[in-house]
Amino acid sequence: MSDSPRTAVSNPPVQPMASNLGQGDLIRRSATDELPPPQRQLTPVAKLIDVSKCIGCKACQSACVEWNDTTPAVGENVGAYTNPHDLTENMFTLMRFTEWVNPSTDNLEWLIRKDGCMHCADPGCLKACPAPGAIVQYTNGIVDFIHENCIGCGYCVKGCPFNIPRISKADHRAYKCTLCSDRVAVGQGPACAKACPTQAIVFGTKEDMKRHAEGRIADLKSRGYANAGLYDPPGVGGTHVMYVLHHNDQPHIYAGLPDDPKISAVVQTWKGLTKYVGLAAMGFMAAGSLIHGVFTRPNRVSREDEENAEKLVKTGGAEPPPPAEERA
Amino acid sequence: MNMELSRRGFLRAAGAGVAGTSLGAMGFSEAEAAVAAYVRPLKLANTTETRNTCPYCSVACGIILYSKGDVRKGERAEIVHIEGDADHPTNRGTLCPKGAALKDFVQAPTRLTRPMHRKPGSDRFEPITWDAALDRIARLMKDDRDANFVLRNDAGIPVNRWTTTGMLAASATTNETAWTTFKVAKSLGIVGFDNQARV
Amino acid sequence: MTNAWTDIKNTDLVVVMGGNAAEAHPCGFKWVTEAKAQRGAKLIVVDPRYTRTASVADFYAPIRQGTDIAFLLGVINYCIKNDKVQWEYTKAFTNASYIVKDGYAYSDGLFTGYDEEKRDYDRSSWDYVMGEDGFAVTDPTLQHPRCVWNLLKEHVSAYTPEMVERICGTPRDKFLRVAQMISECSSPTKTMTSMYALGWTQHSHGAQNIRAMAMLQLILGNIGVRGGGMNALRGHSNIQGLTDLGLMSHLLTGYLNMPTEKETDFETYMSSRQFRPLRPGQTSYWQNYRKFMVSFQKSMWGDAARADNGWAYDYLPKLDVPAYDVLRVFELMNSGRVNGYICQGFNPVLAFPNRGKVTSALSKLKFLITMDPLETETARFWENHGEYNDIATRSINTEVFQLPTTCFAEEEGSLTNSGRWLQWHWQGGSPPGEAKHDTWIMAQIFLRIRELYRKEGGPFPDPILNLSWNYHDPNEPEPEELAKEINGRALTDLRDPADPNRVLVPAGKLVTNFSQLRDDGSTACGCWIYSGCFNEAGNNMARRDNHDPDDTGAYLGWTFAWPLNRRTLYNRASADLQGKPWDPSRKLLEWDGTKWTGYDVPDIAPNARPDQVMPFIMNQEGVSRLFSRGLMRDGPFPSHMEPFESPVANVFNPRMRGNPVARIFQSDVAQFGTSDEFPFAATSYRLTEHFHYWTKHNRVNAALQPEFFVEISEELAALRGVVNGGWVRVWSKRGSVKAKAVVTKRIRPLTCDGKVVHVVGIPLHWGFVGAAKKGFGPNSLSPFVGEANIETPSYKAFLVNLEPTTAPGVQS
Amino acid sequence: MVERVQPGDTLHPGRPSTVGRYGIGARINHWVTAFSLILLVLSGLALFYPSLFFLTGLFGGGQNTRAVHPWIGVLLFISFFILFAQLWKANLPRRDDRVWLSKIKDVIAGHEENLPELGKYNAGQKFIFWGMSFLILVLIGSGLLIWEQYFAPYSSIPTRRVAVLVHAIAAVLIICVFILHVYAAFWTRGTLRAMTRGSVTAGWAWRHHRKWLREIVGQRKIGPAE
Repeated sequence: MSDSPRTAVSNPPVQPMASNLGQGDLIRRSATDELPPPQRQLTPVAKLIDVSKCIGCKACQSACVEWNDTTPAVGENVGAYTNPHDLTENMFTLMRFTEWVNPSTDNLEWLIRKDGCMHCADPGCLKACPAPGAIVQYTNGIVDFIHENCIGCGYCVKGCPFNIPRISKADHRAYKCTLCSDRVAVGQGPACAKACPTQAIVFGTKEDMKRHAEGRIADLKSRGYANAGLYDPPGVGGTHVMYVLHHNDQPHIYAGLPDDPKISAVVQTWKGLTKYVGLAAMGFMAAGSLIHGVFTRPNRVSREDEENAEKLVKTGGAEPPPPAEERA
Repeated sequence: MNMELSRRGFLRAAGAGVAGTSLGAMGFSEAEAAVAAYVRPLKLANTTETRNTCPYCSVACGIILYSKGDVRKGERAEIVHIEGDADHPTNRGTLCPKGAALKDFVQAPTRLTRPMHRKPGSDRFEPITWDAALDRIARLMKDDRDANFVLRNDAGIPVNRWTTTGMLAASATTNETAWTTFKVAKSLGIVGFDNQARV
Repeated sequence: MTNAWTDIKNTDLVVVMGGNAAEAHPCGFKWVTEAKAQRGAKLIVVDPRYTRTASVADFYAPIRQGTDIAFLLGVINYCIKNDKVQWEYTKAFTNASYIVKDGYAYSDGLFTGYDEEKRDYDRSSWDYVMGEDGFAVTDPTLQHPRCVWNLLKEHVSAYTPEMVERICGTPRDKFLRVAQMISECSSPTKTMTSMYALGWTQHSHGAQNIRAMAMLQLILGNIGVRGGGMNALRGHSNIQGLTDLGLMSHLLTGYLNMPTEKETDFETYMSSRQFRPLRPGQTSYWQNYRKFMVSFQKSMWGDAARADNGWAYDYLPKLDVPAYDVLRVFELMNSGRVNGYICQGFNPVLAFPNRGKVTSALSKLKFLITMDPLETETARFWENHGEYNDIATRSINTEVFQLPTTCFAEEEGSLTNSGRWLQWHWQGGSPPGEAKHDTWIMAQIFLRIRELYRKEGGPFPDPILNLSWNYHDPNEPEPEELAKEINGRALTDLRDPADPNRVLVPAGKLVTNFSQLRDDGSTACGCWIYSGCFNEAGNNMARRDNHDPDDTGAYLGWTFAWPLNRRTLYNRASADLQGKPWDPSRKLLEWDGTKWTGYDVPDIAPNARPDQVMPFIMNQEGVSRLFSRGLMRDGPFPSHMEPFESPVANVFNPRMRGNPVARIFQSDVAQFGTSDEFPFAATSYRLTEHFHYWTKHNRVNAALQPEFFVEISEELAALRGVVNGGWVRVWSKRGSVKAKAVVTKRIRPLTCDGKVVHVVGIPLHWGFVGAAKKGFGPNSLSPFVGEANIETPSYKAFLVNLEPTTAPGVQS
Repeated sequence: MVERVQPGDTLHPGRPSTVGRYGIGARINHWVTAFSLILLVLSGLALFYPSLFFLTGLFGGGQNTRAVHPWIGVLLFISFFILFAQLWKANLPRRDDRVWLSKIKDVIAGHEENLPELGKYNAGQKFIFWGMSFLILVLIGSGLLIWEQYFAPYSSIPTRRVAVLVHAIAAVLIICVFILHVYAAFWTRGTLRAMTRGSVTAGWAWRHHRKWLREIVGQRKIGPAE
């Protein structure tokens, strides 16, 4: 039986429904060392973006804005189709257009990639975040920002290997794609996936998405894209937003998609080694002083010192003679 | 380490219950206040669904209007969200960038809300009541028809056409509206009658 | 569209030419990507630009705008030369075997009978040889030198790959690749679909563009089959509906024609509409014309339409010209011969060519009435917006009424999509402020005028006073009662002709469909092709059963498709002369020995024998026309014609400018530019982020594509010193605009007839009101000339010049 | 020759005699710097160690902490470098410093008698002075780079990643220096009054900075008795 158009399975409910994602579904929580283990394991979900099916219509951007009630500004044309020109706190996803001439065929290929949060299995933003509970990861793989807890420090920006989070100048909180956690929580797919006219964006369990991708990749190979493949970068433990690329051997041609993304070593050091060495150093310093204080008498001015001083004051500096070192 | 513990730990280290109280006075409990992690509640809860069709291109995608209030119950209804209808055979719930943003067409700041009138030579629109506008329009149209209606051509054949007033019909109106418009325009004898089909 | 959007998934090859489906119809285009993903279908795009559609195509070939006929005749030539023809289909279902009169000939780019003075053809010789039996003479063996097939073969022989490259600028190898891929679809088990739009219609030879592809589809046997057809994507949500309902100067509802002065009375009018079959045993369905016409008159004027007054024939205006199309009306307006104008949901200031002329014409009106949910440039044409609308407000004496209407979300009714589906929708929101339904406004205007005629009298008030207006609330007719009026009802008991005692439809009841209409005044029907949309079974347009047995894509239970809920036109052609499907895996209909059965409503009498009655029942021939006789003004076959403004001369006849029979007004001739003054070939188009001039009012779409721009190649940018994202001035003989420059690899210069042709792309979504940045449209530049047969303005091919400039300065 | 005595270092004969060490301005700057540093340490640690995040409560929550930390940094930078301008000359290294360092064991053990006579500052104090100066420069520099609210757009993300690491390391070091400084001040009794009252006893000066005392006396810089 053929795989019919992967559109929304159903329309969203209008009756009140309890959210299916809560505290008990957290597998990671920013700046929280001892998180109680999740009460259950949800099936990992994923959004699959088939770049070879994408027509760059921006329905995903439109649907994202409408669903999340954001207000991207009306900018200007700077000689490109990419509008707004970058992700913003009001634009969680963005079509990035690249005109690429394939050196092997000399044919123009218009590479259009939907940029946005990749929902890494090992999220750099969450690792970098200093605010407890500002970034959470659910057992289904969704990485979500809890704005109430965000302090706007921008550490997530430095932690992210894909340059996704944006800090709002208005409320100083970080924003990015939530994978429509509020829709997923009631059994719906993300707004962008529902809207996508050609179903280049599909959503489901990560397993299904991988299977669907296999079919797409086979089709692409049959059309001469020998290097077609699935982008699910292991460097970040895999992602819950994956791409089907016709040229999976060179992801960077798709508007700088990282070839092998991983959390920067610098960030790792900062959040790892530095913490412990730092703690040790400061501890050593404090302890050292304490011990010294205990084992050596305080350095007091002696009566002798005072008398010598008073003498000196009276004699106006004639006596006593300067010490040996000075003469030598 | 749990927040509560770490805090007590600190207070002991600081060795001052005093510190405790003074810190509390400085909104110390804030850090614990915002620990709850939760997703946004579904905004469509308790809205009314209405099946409609996208008014843009002629693919005619099925859409669902989500409104606060129900016109069928005689209530005032405000559209709060519009989304593709997954039951529709053609679009299967999908929408293009225009269809997906239909709510902002309905709520556009440049939606017209009252009849306006521009007097000859004026540099502005001024509000006018429906009655005044319609009476004036009827008068202008009848006077023009009376003055310029062609009853017969040179050969004396009845031709009954009105060429001095024309009309363009909207190809985004419903068939029912179009039929009404058709009846009015053709019965008045208007021949300069067209729609977007040519454009 | 001959087929439905959902049927495209059944195709093997999609040819997008004269359109940009992915850009303009993304959700319909879904079925192309489905066909690719599920059937392994291929997608070909032939376009001057590498479009969004091209970005997912299997093969892209460039072409110079306005030269599609040469390309398509080239493909037909290739198919004939390489014997890639669906012979059985072509012989049986087209007029290939018909013998053509001796008078007919073609040379130097012109057909016989051309009169340069009249800019028209004497078409009498473009016809079949008729036999004594009164039927057209045919030669099924196709041996006769004057049979259509041999004339076609000869006609297209000039369009060799070399000639195609010379005219279209399409590299020979790319053309051959496309021709080869298309020709594969001559197999009965391979189908191709053609998806086109305004890229074909908006030329002075638009209809012939489409005919050329239709002919190709016919010889490949792709009309009437699943995954095939000629699919006009169409623009607005109800453009199909308004055309079906005849809201045009030369039409009545259901493609009945407005009378002309020559048709002095009803019988004269009918005499030229007998539609006698041209071959034995053929249906020629238009023989029922009289039934539809009489029923239409009855629905308009009820009892006032009687046999003794020719069914109120005189109530209809008679045309002295082929049509008072928009171009003619604005020409008249500009010469001061139009006083009043009503724009219902229409924005001519941005929609019609030669904006300067349009604005000057509107300025000469006594009164202008606009009805729209949104602000329009037209309602404010008199308002000065600096460079964007530099106009002397005080000097304009037009009285303007701007009437606020509801939008889709605030009204109920049906829209007809390009697949001919009449889909009912419901009201979900309350109108803002004092906004009113268009129906209410039209009713108010009518009732007030009728009242004035009752009181004051006036010239020929009869059609107004007698217009049937029996609505529950005359002030605002309800959608459902209007729909019933369109469907039609019995005025007296309709009895079975075979058995007079049997009442088929009791008086007052709705007719089931147009088969029950009569020409004796006993039935009324607003629009015969829509009959069946709302009958005693209820509102069929509101049906929502989306089951699709065997995944054919037919969805017979979903809303209503005209005619008779038929989803694929000419569907009988999906089976051979024995009634067996050409492709069993794509069965649509099948002859079971006594009747037609299958997935769709047969487009033929259910008991019409496959070996006797041919599929194209709307034609007198019963077959389709490769040779269209005298039915089109500009030729029985398509032939290469250049745009009126072309960078190169017509290779067949350098003296010939544009379409030799297209109407040109004297005042516009002076406004045609030449390639030495305007070296670049411009074309206009839509962007996926916007819909015409509506979505610029919408903050979301305004953010997705904020500002007016033009697209040019890197080569042209270098030539003119234009930087990407910088300002350029683009001007034609008719106007000048300023735009941001998008310098792209997606447009490449073409070499035509040895000359380098640079293409300038101009999208059409900006104006001076709304949320997006102020801007201009291509209609400030495009020429005021229409298509030879139906006067569609030529937006797709004209000449401009271009230079770097600075940002527009706005005074107000 | 390097100046050992600074303007304002004056002798006040009396019982006991005292020596002015810091003017009022210097003392204010010192304490502003000191308190800024303490606040920076608290807010900084809160944003560095999750287990200390609750410290943001001291500043009225995470958002406020994030907002105020950089401003305090700017304040510290300004106040410290006014101090720097006043003290840098007296902190230039001298030959004595090497001798002093070579006898560091005696320093730690408090055997002052074995140490050379010193000017206004000993090598330890100089180390703290220059250490602070250097680290504060590093902190303000890296701090500006990662000041999201105003300076994010002016550097690349990789640069900011390095900056945030450098900032953390520098912070750890300055805290160590700070601990040393505070402890030394406590351990060396009679020192604190230099930063409170601004003067030290002649005896204290004789014990720790004899050469400095001699010079003051030698130059007859006598102020009013206390």
